[in-house]
Amino acid sequence: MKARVHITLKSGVLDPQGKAIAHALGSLGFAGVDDVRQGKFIEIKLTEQDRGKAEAAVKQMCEKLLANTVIENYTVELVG
Amino acid sequence: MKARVHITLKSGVLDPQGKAIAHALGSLGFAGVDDVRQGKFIEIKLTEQDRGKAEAAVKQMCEKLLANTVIENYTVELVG
Amino acid sequence: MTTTYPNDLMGLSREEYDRVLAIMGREPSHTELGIFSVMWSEHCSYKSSKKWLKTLPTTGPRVICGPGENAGVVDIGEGQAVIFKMESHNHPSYIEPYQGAATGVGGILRDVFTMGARPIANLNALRFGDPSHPKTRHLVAGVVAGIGGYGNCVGVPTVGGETNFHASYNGNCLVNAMTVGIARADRIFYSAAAGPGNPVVYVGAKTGRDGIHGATMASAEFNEDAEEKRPTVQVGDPFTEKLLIEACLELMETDAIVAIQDMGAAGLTSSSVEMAGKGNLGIELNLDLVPMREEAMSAYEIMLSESQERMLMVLKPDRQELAQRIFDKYELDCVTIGTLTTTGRLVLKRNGKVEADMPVQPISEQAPQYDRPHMATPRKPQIDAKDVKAVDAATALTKLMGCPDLASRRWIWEQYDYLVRGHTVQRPGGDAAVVRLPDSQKGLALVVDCTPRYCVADPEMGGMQAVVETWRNITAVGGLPIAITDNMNFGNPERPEIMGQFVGCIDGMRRACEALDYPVVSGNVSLYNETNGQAILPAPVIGGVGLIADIDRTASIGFKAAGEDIIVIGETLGHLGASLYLREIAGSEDGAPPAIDLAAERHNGDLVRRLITEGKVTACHDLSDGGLLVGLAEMALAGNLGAMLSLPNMLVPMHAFLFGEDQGRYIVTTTDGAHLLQTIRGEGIAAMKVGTTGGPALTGLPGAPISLASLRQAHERWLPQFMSAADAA
Amino acid sequence: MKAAVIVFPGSNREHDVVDALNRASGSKPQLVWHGEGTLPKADLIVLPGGFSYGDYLRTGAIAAHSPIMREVKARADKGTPVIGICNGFQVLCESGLLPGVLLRNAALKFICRNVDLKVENSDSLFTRRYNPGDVLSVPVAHGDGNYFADNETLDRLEGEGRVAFRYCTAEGAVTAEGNANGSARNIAGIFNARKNVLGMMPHPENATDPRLGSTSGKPLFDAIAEALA
Ligand SMILES: Nc1ncnc2c1ncn2[C@@H]1O[C@H](COP(=O)(O)OP(=O)(O)O)[C@@H](O)[C@H]1O
Ligand SMILES: [Mg+2]
Repeated sequence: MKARVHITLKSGVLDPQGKAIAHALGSLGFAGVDDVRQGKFIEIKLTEQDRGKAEAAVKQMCEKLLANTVIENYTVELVG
Repeated sequence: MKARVHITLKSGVLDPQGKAIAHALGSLGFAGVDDVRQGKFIEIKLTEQDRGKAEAAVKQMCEKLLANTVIENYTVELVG
Repeated sequence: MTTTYPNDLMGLSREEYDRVLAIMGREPSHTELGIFSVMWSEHCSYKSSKKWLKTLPTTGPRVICGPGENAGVVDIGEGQAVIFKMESHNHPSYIEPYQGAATGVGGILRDVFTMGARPIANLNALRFGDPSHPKTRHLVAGVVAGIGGYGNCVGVPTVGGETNFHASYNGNCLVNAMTVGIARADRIFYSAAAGPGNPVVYVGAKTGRDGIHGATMASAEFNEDAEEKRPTVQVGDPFTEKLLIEACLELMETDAIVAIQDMGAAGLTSSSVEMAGKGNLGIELNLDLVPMREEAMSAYEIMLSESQERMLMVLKPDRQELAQRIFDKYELDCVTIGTLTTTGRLVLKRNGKVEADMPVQPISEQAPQYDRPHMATPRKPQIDAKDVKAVDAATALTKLMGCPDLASRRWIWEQYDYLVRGHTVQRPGGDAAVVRLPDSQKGLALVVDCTPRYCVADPEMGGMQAVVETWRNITAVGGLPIAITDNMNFGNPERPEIMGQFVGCIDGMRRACEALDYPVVSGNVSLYNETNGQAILPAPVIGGVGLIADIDRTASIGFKAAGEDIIVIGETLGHLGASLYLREIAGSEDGAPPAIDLAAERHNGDLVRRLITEGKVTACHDLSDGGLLVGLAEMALAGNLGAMLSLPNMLVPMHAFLFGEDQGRYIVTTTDGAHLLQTIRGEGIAAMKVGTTGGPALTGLPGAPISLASLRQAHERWLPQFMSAADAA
Repeated sequence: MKAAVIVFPGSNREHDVVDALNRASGSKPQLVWHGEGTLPKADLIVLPGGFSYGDYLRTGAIAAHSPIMREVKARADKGTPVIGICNGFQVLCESGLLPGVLLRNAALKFICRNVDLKVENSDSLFTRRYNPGDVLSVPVAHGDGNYFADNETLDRLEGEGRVAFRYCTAEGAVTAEGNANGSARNIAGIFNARKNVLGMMPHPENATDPRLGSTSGKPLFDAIAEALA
């Protein structure tokens, strides 16, 4: 089983990287870029075969380590 | 229109971050984590309304700036 | 009998393949051929350069270990040794600047700590293409971030370096990294294996399919399809390197290690062959035991992988557990993968099958050596200053201080942690970095230098000048230059004019090293730096190390106080050939470079060093790129204090006097100029007073005063402005 | 004084702070490897600078979850002074001992240079040898020093006098120009509510010897040595 975790900054939290990318895209001549936000994408291969258990485990991983819930949101998606 | 871009390391390319995360999950007591790969997730808000044009533009952004195509792959997905 | 050659000779020539057949007495297996191919690559075998490298002076009373080991070792007294080397990562950095530069730093660190040294400083020498070339900005951004990313994380301060721009590097940037470490002189670790039956132990990161054939790639020219040839790029993991440093140094405190060698270019192949070869032994490895991070790797792939952060050791048999315990603490792999044998053969097994069985000695001993045809570079004309456009001093100075080769490198060094470890006495920006030795009044002066425009104009003078400039830079902070490492960056050696540059530079270096008692203790050669037949300006980069007896008796470049006399030591003849003034102001790269009088260099430098250690001068700066006025401006900016100039009678035109690049010169400041002039002249050395410190500007030249503010702006603005478009990339 | 300096895999400024404490107090702090079972008795706990766990995932995140940090929290709760410098500050934030988080520098680049720091509060064990308003020259060396917290937290920190240092200009002006890395309200260092925990991005330990450019950091170590003597 594989989990796909998206970690994104909460709205209102400053995103220096996103801002810089937007700026750089502008100077590269890409017009019409209104906003850029950069987050993380983490893929986890798990031995667990049970979807429910796998999901619960990955959520715990996010709470405990993968996301800093003061500034970040996360979503968990299971594939395979 | 919004684009969701995933940037991941090509297979075979060392992922020190993923390795460290997998290790840390292990020491936090999460068993059954076989592998972790870390990538980037970038959301871009675009003025462009035409799907085809938007997709082409974002792909170009990936080639030119967002992804390091020597070691990274990217996928582009449009929403909204 | 006629030989049938395989379709893919893996970069070997037919003659070289014939030699393989003769050594093997049969056709080599795929793995065996791969091993010959990397071991006989230019990068590993030095087949074009060895003949000439051998002519360099490599011994001296302080030299504990010269070229031939992972790094050079020099005695610095009180039971301590300094260990250092420089290495190039040019090709990888051009393909992937961040990772290429980062892994370059990682590699040179391993060369130094593998010998038992705690790395205490890093330096780097960088050369990029024309600023207007579309790739330049991207390369600068990536290379600098990569060097910082790796060095900052491992906690070794990056204290110095140099950066040039020239169109000849458009398709071939140069990234040379140097590491300096400190060890106990009686605890140096070498790579020669000993003790048949002793275990061969692999430690560090796991092996993947990274950079297979990197050594061969480093020995080939780029052409249009370079993009296609991209092998899997090596990715550095500085965190693992940091642990590897600590684990190795901890194990080195015990008596466990018989021999140790990092896995650099050609990975497990070169480390196992070199260790066994130097010990006159055989080695048998079970490749199934190699820690791997990818599935189904073949013997060939395992042997040729250039995965980073790995080392190979021979341990005493009863110390394996001890090693295991230490590497467990750092959570690194530590696996016995084979044993030393008396057979003199390298035997590799994979999945129960013998994949290679070949004699060790001939791989290195019978490696091809070439005496390539070489053609001397034709002499360039002497340029008469009267034929060079004269521009008013303020305009020329402002332009020079802001030109790509002289503009401030602050944008670069502020991305490097130059302070970690808490011993950096002189930071980037001066003539040489000064690093204090822990628990000691002693210090080291460190510098890298080369002036490629001189080297291309006259290789012999250029090679000599590179050595001399490092010597002068170390002297200018009060250090005693003790030894150098070098990194020879050239084009395709199969072209006689390129080989001629190489031979000329080596000859100049040799003469300088001999005259200055300044031996070469380690180095590296990078050839085939060409794209589409366009060679780089030759760059024999020199890394110099100097000893400082008392860190409270050094000099730095900034003016210290108003009202002090400014004195130029050495002769000013106004040489403009191959100068920056000629290039930036008159638009010509022509002319012979300035000549060097080695006896005068030594005489002048020895005096300057004495004046510094005796506390007779308050600031010191050597004169090089841009000449006298640029040197003065740099001292003024560093001290944030101007000067009133009163130039003596000049025998040469003003622009030649102010911007000529005559060698062997220093500027010093002192509270008692008359007395100092007398002392210097008493030694038979030319000296003149050129002014007095003070005020917010440089005054006394024809025209309006040149304000420090405007000079600072010109000097500081160029690089950040140039790079700002790349900030986010 | 007995100080314990905790060493995580990837810490790299532990010796710098050991030297500074040693010079100030005359006694050499003990280095404690994170994996060693228990934390020894100590009057002061130091989390040094560096790149614990390579700064992978988020700076300080993985170290913050290492078992020894539970012990550090327990001691801090009982009142043992704790100072986290640079990576140590990041670890303190990730572990919840201090509020907020350190984001990537606004200019996105690693930055190593001396910055000017304004002392905001000298009413603590760590800062009592300074006067409020003093301007110090102390080096920074970090890629992720951009302090962030929501406005409510920032207001509370300010209201409770928990801002220790702010980035400023050489003249002491707390302005955008003097802000080295984009930190919210120029914050360079903060205390916990009880003021026995200090986290700061700049490196006072690298500013304790005139030969190395500045002695602005020395009073901090002198104050610690004096208080814990
Ligand atoms: N230009 C040079 N001048 C002097 N010694 C050199 C030079 N180039 C290489 N060497 C020496 O040859 C040996 C092999 O160098 P290299 O292959 O770069 O070592 P490693 O495999 O440890 O990276 C080293 O001892 C190095 O110091
Ligand atoms: Mg080596």
